Amino acid sequence: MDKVLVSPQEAVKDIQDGSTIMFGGFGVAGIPFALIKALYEKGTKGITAITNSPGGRLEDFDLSILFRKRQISKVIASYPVYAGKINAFEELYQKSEVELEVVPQGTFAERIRAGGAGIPGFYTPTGVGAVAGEGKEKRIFDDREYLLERALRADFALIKAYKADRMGNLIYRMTARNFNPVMATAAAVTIAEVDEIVEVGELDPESVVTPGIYVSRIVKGEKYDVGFK
Amino acid sequence: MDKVLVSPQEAVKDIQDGSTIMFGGFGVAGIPFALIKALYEKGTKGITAITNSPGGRLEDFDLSILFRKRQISKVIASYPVYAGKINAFEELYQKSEVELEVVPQGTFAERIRAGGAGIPGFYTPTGVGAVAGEGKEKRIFDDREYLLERALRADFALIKAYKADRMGNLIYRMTARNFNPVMATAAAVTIAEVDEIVEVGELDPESVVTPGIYVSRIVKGEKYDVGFK
Amino acid sequence: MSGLSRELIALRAARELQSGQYVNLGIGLPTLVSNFITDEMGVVLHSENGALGFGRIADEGEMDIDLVNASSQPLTLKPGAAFFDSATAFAMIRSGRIDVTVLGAYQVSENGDLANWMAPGRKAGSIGGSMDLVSGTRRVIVVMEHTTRFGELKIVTRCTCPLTGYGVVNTIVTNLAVIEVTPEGLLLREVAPSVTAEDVQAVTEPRLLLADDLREMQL
Amino acid sequence: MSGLSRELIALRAARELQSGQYVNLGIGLPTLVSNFITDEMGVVLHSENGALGFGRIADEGEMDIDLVNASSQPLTLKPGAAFFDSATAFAMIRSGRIDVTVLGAYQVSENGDLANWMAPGRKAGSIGGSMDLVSGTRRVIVVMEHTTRFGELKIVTRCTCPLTGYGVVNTIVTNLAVIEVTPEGLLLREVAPSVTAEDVQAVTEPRLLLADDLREMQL
Repeated sequence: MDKVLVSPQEAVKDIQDGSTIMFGGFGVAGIPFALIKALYEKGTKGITAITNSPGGRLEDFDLSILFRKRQISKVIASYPVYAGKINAFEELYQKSEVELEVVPQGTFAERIRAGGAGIPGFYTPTGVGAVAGEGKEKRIFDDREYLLERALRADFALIKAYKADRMGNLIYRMTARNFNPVMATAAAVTIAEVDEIVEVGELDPESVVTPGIYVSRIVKGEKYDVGFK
Repeated sequence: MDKVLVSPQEAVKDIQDGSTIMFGGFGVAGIPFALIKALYEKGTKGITAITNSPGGRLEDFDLSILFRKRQISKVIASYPVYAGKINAFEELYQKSEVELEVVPQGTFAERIRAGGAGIPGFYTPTGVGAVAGEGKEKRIFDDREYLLERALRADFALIKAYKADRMGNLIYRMTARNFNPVMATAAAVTIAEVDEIVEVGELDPESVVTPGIYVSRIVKGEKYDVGFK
Repeated sequence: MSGLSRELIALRAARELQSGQYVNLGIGLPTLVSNFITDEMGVVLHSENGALGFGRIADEGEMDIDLVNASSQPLTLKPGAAFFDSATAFAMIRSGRIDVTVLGAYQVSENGDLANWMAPGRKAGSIGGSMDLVSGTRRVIVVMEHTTRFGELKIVTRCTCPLTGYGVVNTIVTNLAVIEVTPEGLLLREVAPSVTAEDVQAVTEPRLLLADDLREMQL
Repeated sequence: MSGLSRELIALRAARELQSGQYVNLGIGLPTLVSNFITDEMGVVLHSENGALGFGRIADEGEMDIDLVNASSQPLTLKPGAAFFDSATAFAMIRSGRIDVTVLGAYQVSENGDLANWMAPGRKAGSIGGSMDLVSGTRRVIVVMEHTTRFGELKIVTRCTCPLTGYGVVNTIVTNLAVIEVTPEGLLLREVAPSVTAEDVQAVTEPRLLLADDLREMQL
């Protein structure tokens, strides 16, 4: 069972127009730069992107490059825009060239977790009485009001991990973990970009964060100098 | 922030009659033997026990000792009885001296996970059309039928881990992990029995399974020769 | 006409597994299947108490109370294993990540209903992981003795024990036969050595369909 | 009358924290609070991108792109830290494990309504973790400049921006004052050095109640 592919290009070659794709990462950490670049080169269009923050902090490397090429038609996100800066997403959004569903971050994470756990819907207290609760089905349990939220799933999850073994077991590095492990569980095909590929048996079974059962394809990314400072 | 107590007796001394208690462990692995013994000695009665399997495989050490002393009045469990053997729970159950709610194991785990995640209820496909679904509220999402299940929480969780640091960060050992990490999240007071207590900073932050935020009290257990073979 | 030993039932069930599959083995007879999965098969075993990648049952000297399967039998590990908690173990099951589960049964009905958690006449039963497994797994293989030790039929027209799931069983492997559950009914695909189709029908309540390529099991 | 610097607002907010508390710091000004939490305080910081136990903002030479807070600022770690995924980070928040959250705001109303995710006049906003935080956390402290840089009031009778949560704010720390949200209304507890209660009222829309022990902030 060897899930390692030779290149990011090979890993994304069957991602068709109109696909729903989860992209891991949060701010600057844990973003699959090589897979995003490969998808940019392939030119897949009409993407529904499920991602916490649709780029802008590292705009030559993150999802901004897909927005500039108009590859994304809808975004489901928690943190789409930044204070004091217009990102590539917002430029399109102001022109109504991309749709947006903005979701509280905990609800966003839990909807993805539910999608990967075979749970079609759940109730949460978050967003009751706020704009996030408008139009949502409400229900009272033990005298408190909750909103019904639905699971999120995707055709593909493009995630970033630190190390993989050839069976797809993954570990992450510090806060680059963020949404990557939950997204890994919630897509039909999960593609992991990693800094290092090790042989089966080299990862400690106690410390594996994403078991290989969730991972379909593994590629080694390049080291990017994204100019973080 | 030092959560280490000197003895199992001190750790359970405020567990009142009528408490709802989660007990970690599955079969023979990951059972908090020292905490169970301390609770036996304290004599707390009228306990509602939430546990995957209410003992019997190691009957001089597991929950069997609490059933023999009639300390438990209700059990919520997934695997209460064994083939070919009557355990201490079933002896009482046959005499109607203890109540039982039997739950599919995945639903049991997910109800506890929901209890620890601020989710009051969720939908699951498990049990539809089977006896576990009788009397439950049903709902259709995308043409498939699901059951509404409610979260489980407890006053106390008595769990077993391998190592703790003094802030309550925990790691486990192999399949002794089982229900312990989810139960740790779902109780007002979580008490962890561990094989070894280490100083703060000695556990790898990447490998911590239960962050200390979930753990109120830590005690070192004895080594038990339970005669496993 | 006793047919296969328990070990040979497990061996025959193991032959149903394919490279790349993630497989869960239920409590009891199904756990024996792990002894017949070779490294070359490329099958990864899942245990609902929180492990992927375990191997055969451990020998006397290898036993560790912290490394057991859902039946509390001591396990061995293979390279590439991973541990996780029970909620994660069932998240994998419910979301359809387990390709095959091998389960025991009290009864299986003509349309694939499974009853395996409440023994006839007992006041309490243990559901364990089986309801989640039949609900979430792509293929359900039942392994069991064809009848009870008192000779009662276990492959029946309609289950009398409480159900674990309805219409969930795909394949039945017993000491006498391999039977496929099809929309048309139960299809007899293989018989054990020195067992005939008539022998199998005699201890099976519903009418069996005979496969065009009905043959003797290769063990 | 400019009152406290951003650093001093953060310092004053840090004084609200107590030993043994788990605390989440929101994006922007609240992240500065981490620079005023000493080891002796016994406070553990939580970040919604998956960390417990971080320290002050990292200096130039210590920066690592994989160790950042929710504002993408580089962090340092303290002994006893733990990493986890985003779903776990919010499970902690929703279930009430976070004792205190410190958040920024566009507007806070007389009854503690908070508006902090959609800037006035902008077409899109970022909810981030703030709706979960105000819903799940025991105590919500808002830190902000008392007015916008154009002089518009931010402590208002009723929020005009979309709400993050209603009746959720407990305490407001600004460059001018410390104000408690009480059932009777906004209670002025402290004023910044060389700022009077009248000065604060002049830039606060609702009528302020004056604490019996109203005093100057100790910094």
